[in-house]
Amino acid sequence: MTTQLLLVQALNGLQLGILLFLVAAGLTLVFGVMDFINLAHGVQYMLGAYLGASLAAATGSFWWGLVLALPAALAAGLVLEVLVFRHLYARDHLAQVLATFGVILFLNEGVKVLWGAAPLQVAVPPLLEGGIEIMPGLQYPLYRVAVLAAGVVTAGGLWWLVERTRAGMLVRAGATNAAMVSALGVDINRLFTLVFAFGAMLAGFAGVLAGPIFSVEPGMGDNVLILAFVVIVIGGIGSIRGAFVAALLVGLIDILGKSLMPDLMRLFLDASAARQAGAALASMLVYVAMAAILAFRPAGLFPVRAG
Amino acid sequence: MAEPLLRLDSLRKHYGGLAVTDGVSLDVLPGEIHAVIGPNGAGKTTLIHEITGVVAPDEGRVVFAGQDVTRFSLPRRVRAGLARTFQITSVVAGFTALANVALAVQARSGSSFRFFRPAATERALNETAMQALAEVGLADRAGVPAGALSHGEKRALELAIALATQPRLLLLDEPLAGAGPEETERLVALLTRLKSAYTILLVEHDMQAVFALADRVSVLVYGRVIATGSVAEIRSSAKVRAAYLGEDEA
Amino acid sequence: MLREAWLPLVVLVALGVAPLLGFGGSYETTLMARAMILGMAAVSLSFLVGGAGLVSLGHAASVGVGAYAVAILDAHGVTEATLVLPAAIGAAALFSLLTGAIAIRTSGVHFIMITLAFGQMAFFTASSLAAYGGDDGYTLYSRTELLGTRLLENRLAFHYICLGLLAASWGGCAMLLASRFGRVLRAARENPQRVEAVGLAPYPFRLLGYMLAGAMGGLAGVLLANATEFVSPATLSWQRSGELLFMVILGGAGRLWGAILGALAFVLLETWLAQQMLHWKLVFGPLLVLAVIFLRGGLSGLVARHHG
Amino acid sequence: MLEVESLVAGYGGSRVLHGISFAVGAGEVVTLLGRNGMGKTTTVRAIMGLVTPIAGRIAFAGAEITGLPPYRIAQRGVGLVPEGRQVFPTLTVEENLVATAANRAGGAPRWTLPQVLALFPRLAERRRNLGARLSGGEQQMLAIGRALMTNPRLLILDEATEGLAPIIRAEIWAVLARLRAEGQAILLIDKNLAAILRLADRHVVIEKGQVVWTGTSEALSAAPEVRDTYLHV
Amino acid sequence: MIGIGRRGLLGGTTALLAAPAILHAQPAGAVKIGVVAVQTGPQAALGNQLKEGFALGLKHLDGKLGGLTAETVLIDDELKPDVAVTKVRAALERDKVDFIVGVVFSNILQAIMRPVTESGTFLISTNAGPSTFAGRGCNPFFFTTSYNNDQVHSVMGQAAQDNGYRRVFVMVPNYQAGRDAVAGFKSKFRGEVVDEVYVPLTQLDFSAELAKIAAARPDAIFTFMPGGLGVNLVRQYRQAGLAGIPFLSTFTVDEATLPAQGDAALGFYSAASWAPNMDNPQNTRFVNDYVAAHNAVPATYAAQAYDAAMLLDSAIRRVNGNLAGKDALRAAIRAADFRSVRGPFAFGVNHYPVQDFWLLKVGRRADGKLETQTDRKVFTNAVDPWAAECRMR
Repeated sequence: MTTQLLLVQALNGLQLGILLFLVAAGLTLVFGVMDFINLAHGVQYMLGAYLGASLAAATGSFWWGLVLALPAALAAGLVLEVLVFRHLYARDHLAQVLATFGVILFLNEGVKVLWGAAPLQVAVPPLLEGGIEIMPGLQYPLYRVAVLAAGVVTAGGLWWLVERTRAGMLVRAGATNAAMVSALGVDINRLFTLVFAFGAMLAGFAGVLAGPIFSVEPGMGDNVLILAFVVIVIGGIGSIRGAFVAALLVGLIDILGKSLMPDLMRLFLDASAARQAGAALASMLVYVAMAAILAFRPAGLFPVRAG
Repeated sequence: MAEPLLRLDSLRKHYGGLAVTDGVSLDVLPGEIHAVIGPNGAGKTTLIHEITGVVAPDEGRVVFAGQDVTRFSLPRRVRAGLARTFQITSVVAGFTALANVALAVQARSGSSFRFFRPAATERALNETAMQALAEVGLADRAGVPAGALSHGEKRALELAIALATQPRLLLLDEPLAGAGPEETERLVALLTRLKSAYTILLVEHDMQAVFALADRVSVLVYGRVIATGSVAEIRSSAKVRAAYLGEDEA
Repeated sequence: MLREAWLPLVVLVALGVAPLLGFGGSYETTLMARAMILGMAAVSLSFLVGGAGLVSLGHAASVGVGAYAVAILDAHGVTEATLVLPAAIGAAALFSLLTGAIAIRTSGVHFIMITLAFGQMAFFTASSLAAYGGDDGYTLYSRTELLGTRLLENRLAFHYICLGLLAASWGGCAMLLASRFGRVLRAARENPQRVEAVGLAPYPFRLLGYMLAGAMGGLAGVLLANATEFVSPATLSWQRSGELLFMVILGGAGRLWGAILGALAFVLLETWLAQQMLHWKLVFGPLLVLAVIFLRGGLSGLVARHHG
Repeated sequence: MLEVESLVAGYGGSRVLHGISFAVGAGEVVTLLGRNGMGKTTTVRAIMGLVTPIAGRIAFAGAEITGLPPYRIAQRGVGLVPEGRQVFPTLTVEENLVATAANRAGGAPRWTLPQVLALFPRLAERRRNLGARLSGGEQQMLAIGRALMTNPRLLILDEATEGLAPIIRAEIWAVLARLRAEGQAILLIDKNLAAILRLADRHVVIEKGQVVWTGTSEALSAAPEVRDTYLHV
Repeated sequence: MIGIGRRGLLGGTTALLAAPAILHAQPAGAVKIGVVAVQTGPQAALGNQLKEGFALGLKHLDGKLGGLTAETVLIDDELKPDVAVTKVRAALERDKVDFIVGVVFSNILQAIMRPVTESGTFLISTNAGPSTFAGRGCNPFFFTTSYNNDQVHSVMGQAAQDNGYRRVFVMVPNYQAGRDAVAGFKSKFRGEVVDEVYVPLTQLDFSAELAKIAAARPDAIFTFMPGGLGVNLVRQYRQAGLAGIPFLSTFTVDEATLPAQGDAALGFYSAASWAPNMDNPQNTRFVNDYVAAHNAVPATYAAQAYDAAMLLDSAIRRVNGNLAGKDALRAAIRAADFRSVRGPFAFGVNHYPVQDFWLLKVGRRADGKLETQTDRKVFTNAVDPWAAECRMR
C-alpha cells in the first residue's frame, strides 16, 4: 500500500469519524447530563434524513430541505421527550433501554408506512457537485469536503456552545451536580429538555447530511446508533471532547482496519482466506477496541465524573 | 504495654496539594475502646478508608494483629478479623435481618460456593446468626426485612453482622449518626455491653457517648493526631478545645 | 414463593396438556417450542439481571454459541446428544467465562455496553463462518439424536423435552439463587459494599453466575437449533438480546418465573399482532413503551399484587 | 424574612428534625449551632427544598415555600453555600461564578463578576483554573462568590469555615462582616464560637433535631452552661 | 411416531413417502396460496415487488388459477429464519395452503424448505435460487421461476471476458452469497482479478474501498451489493469520479434500487434473464399495468412472481383442478406450459429454469423513469452448473 493511499484512507477515516461525532455528540450530552440511555437516538438520525429528503423534494432544494428539517427534527425530539422519555429519567438504565427500543420499532415502521420501504433519493445539491482529484483517478467529492467542513464547524460550534456560553456551563455543571445547579435557581428539568431537543436536532442534522451519500431507508439509524454508542463509551460518557476524539478514533480504526487487515492476514493465511478473515476481523475491530479500552479504563478515555 | 492489636504507622495521603491524613500514627490495644474524634474535614473518613483498604495510603503502614495489611483488600482484612460498620447504614435491605447476619456467618464459616441446598434452611448458619442477633437485642426481629427496620434497629443489625464475622477488632464508623435520643440511649447501652467482649475503634461525633464509652481518645485535626489520652485528659486539653471551638482566633 | 407462583405453574401445566387438547399440530407446537425455548433463555437472563444485577445486552450470544455448536458438530456428522449437549453447553460456558472475566470488571452502563460489544463480536464471527453457512445460516442435516434414537424428531417428545428443560431451568435457577452461592449474588446486587464488609469479594461469584447463565443459554441454543433445524447469525444479534431483556422486564425482573410469563406473552403477542395487521410494529412498539412505563413490576408483579 | 415553623424532616424512614422553629429577619445574621449530626444541615436542606419536609411550614419573604422545588426557592432570593462547598469541578472559577448568576434581590445588582473578584482577590488570580484544582479555602471563597452572584436576599452558609486554614478563616470572617454591614441577611452554620459571637445577632442551638436554646450573642456569652452542654467537647 | 431420515430426504430420493395426503378444508373450486414476502426492515421494498407482481398475475387471471378461485395468505418472514419457519408452519397447518410461493432471500428459503416440502406442499421460489437445492439437494416439491444465483454472476464473468477486460476488481459483501458471486464470476472470467474486497453487510461508507479501486486502476469492477448497500455504493462510486471504470454488477442496480440511485446509476451494467424493456406481448402488458398501478417500474422480483402466477395457472389447468394427485401436479408444473414475460422458458431436471441470460444496462424510459435495458444476450438456453448432480429424473 502506498503512502498516498494510506493518507487517502486516513482522510476517509476522519470523514466517517466526523459523521459519527455528529450523532454521538447529542447522545453523549443526553447520556452524560441526564444519565439517560437513548437507544432511539439512531431513529432520530433516520428521521432527520427522511425529513431532509422529503422537504428537499417538496421545495426542490437541498438547502431548503436542510433548513426546514432542523426545526422539524427538533420538534420531533421535543414530542418524543414529552410523550416518552420524560417518564423515564427517574428509572434505571434497563427501563430506558427497553422503552427506547420500543420507540425504535415504532419509528422504523412509521417511516415505512409514511415513505414506503424503498430507499429515497437525495441528490447532491448542484453547488457541491463534482470533486477534487486527490489521487490519480479518484475524486474526493466536493460534497464530502462540505460534510467534513460542516462537521468540523459543528464540532467547533458545539465546543463554543458548551465551553463558552452560559447554557453550556449549566450543562457541564448539571452533568456533575444537578442538585446544586437546581439549588442555585436553575430549572434543571427545562435545561434537560432543551439539551434533549438539541441532541435530537444534531442527530437530525447528521441524517440530513448523510442523505446524499447514504441510502435513506427504514432502519438506517440502527447501525449508526451502535457505532455512536461505541464512540461515547470509548470517549467517556458525557464528554464532548471524548466523543470527538473517540469518533475520529473509531472512524480511523474502522477504515484503516478494513484497508489494512486483509493484507495483514496474508502474513498468516493464503490470499482468499486472508481476505475473508481479514474482512471479518475488520468488522469487529471497533468492538475489540471498545472492549480493550473498557478493560483498562472502565470509564472511557475522558471520564466526566471523577472517581 | 501490651502489643497493640491495630497499629497505624504514619499514614499519609495526599489529594492534589492537600494532605488529608498527614502522618497519622495510632495504636489500638487489645480489649480497649479507642475513640477517634475531630471536626469535619479533619480526615476521619480518609483514615477509615485507609484502615479498611478502600484507599491505599501514599506512605505508612497498617499493621493488624502483627501482620502488615496495608495492601490487603477490604474482604481480606475482614477475613483477617477486622470488621467494620458504616457511617451510612449498610445492610441488604431486601434480606431479612436473619439472612443479613447469616450471610456474614457463611462468609466466616465454610465455603460460599455451595449451590444446592437452600441457604435459608441451613440450621448451622441460622443458629449462629440468631446468637449474634440476640447479642444486639434483635432476636425477635429476625424475620423482618432489613429495609423495614427502624434506623436504630438497622444500626444494631449492622453490629450483629459485624459480630458474626467473629472479629478481633470492631471499627465503628459513627454508629450513632442519625439516631434519635432514645435510639442513641439504646445503642450506647448496647455498645457498653459489647465493650467487655471486643476491641473497638470508635469514630463518633456524639461526645457524650464517646466520653461514656471510650477508654482512650485520639483527636484528629487537619490530618494529624493532636492528642491521645484518657477522657479526662482530652476534656481538659486546651489544644482540643481550641480545635473544636476555634478559640485560637478569639 | 411458590404460593404466588401459581400462575407460572398453571402455565406450565397448560403447556403440558395443550398437545393433548387439540393443540398438537406442528404450527402450535412450533410456536409453543419457540416460546418455551426463549423462555429458558429469558429465565437464565433473569437469573443474571434480577439475581446478580448483571444487565447483559449480549445474552443472545451464549444462546447462539450453543446453537452454532450444534450446527458445527452436525456439519461434521456428530449428532449424538451425549456429545452435542456437553460440547454446546461447555462452549457457551467458556464463552461466558472469557467475556465475563473482562465485562464484570465494569459496572452499570459500561457493563451493558461491553456485553453488547462481545455479542457483536460473536455475531460477526458467526457471519464469517463460511463453512457453516456464513450469513445465510446453516440447515441441520438432522435433529440431535439421543443415544442413537431420533427422539427429538417426534413432535410430542420434543415438546415435552422443551417443557421439562424449561421447568428444570426455572427450578435450577431458583435453587442456585436460594443457595449460599445465590445469597452472595443477591446480596452483592443490592449492596456490594456490604458483601465486601463481611469478607467476600463479589467478583468470583458474579463471574461464576455469569458463566452458569451462559451455560443455560447454551442449552436453550441447542433446543433452538433443533426446533428450527436451522442456525443463523440472527440468533446472536443485539436485537435478539434486547428482546430477551424485554421478556425479562415484561415478566418482572424481580421474579424468575416472570421471565417465563414474559417470554410467552412476548411470543404470543408478537404472533397475534402480526396476524392482525401488516404494520404490527406500530402497535407493538408503543405497547413496549407503555409496559415499561406503567407495568413496573412486570406481569409477575401484577399477579403477585393481585394475589397478595 | 425567613420563618421556619415546626419543621419535621428526614431521610427515607428516619426522622432527623423533630419540629424546628426559628426566624431570620431582614438584615439579620442568625446562626444555627449544635454538634455534628444534630440536624443543622438537614434544616438547611429542607429550607432549600432539597429535602421535602414531612411536616411544618417554611415561609420566605412573606410567601410560603414549603415543598417548592429547589430552583423556585432559589429564584425567590435564597443563596446557598452548601456543606462541602460543592463547586462545579469541571468549570473554571469564572464559569462557576457566571453560570448561575442572577439578580434576585431586585434593583441594581449589588454583585457582579468584577465586584466578587475584588472581594476575593485570590479568585481573580485563579479565574481560569478548574474548580477541582482549587484548595479547600479557595473552593469556599468560590462557593460564597457563586451564591453572591445570584444577588440573594438571604445568604445561607452551611459550615462557613470548617476545615480551613486559620488565615483563610480570617478572610472569610472579614467578608461576612462586610456583608453584614451592607445589610445582607445571613443564616450561618459554623463552630468557631468566638467569631460567631462577634458576627451574629442571634443564635439557635439545635440538639437531636430540636431547638434547645435561642438568644443573642450577649446571652450566649453569658451562658457557659449552654456551651458546655451542647457545643463543647 | 419417529420421523423419517432427513438425510435421505435432502437427497431427494425418499421424499414422496413423506407426503401425507392433506385433506383440504376449503370449498371445491378454490386454491389457497401462501405468499412469503419480507415486509419488515429495509428489504421490505423487495418483498413488496414480489407481492405486487404475484397479485398482478392473479389480476390478469381474473383471480383464478387454472379455473380455481385463488386466495392468498401473505407471510412476512421478517428476514428472521426462525420466525419464517413458525409462520410458514402456521400457513400449512392452520390455513391449509396448497402452495407456498415467494421468498426473496436464500437464508429464509433454506429455513422453510423442509417444513414445506415434507408436508407434501409445492414450494415455488420466485427469487431465491441457491445452489443448495439445485444439485444433490434438489427436491421434488421445489421449483423456482428465477434462476440459480451462480448463473447470474457467471453471466457477468462471461460478459467481462467477451468485452476483453484483462484486470477486474471484485468487491462483494462478506457472506455466503457474496462468496458465491465471486465464484460465479470467476467461473467464466479468465483475466486477472486484481483484488477481492469483502465488506461487512452493515457497511455504510465505501470510501476506503473506492480509494483502493482508484489505486488499482482496473479495466472494470465486478460487484454484488444488494439493497441499501448498492444504493450507497453506486452513488459514492459516481461521486468519487470512478464512473469511467465500467461498473459490472449483479443484484445491485435494478428497478427496486434505481429510484434511490437516480442518475448516478446511468450506464451501469447488470445481468438477468429478464428486463422491463423486453419486447413480447405478455411483458408489455405486465410492465405497463404494473407502472400504471404503482407508478414504479417492476423489477425481476415482480416479474418472476408474475410468472409464478402464470405457471400455477397453467399447471392447475392441466390437472383439471385436482390438487391431491401430487405426481400429476408435479408433472404439470414441470411442463411449464405458459408464456413467460422473458420469452422462452422451460424447467430443467432440477426444477430450475432453462433460459436465456442478458447483459443489461441502466437507461431511461420514455416517461423519464430509469430501468435496466437489454444490452446483449450472453447465454442462450442456459442450464445451471449444478443440474447434472441432481438425481431427480
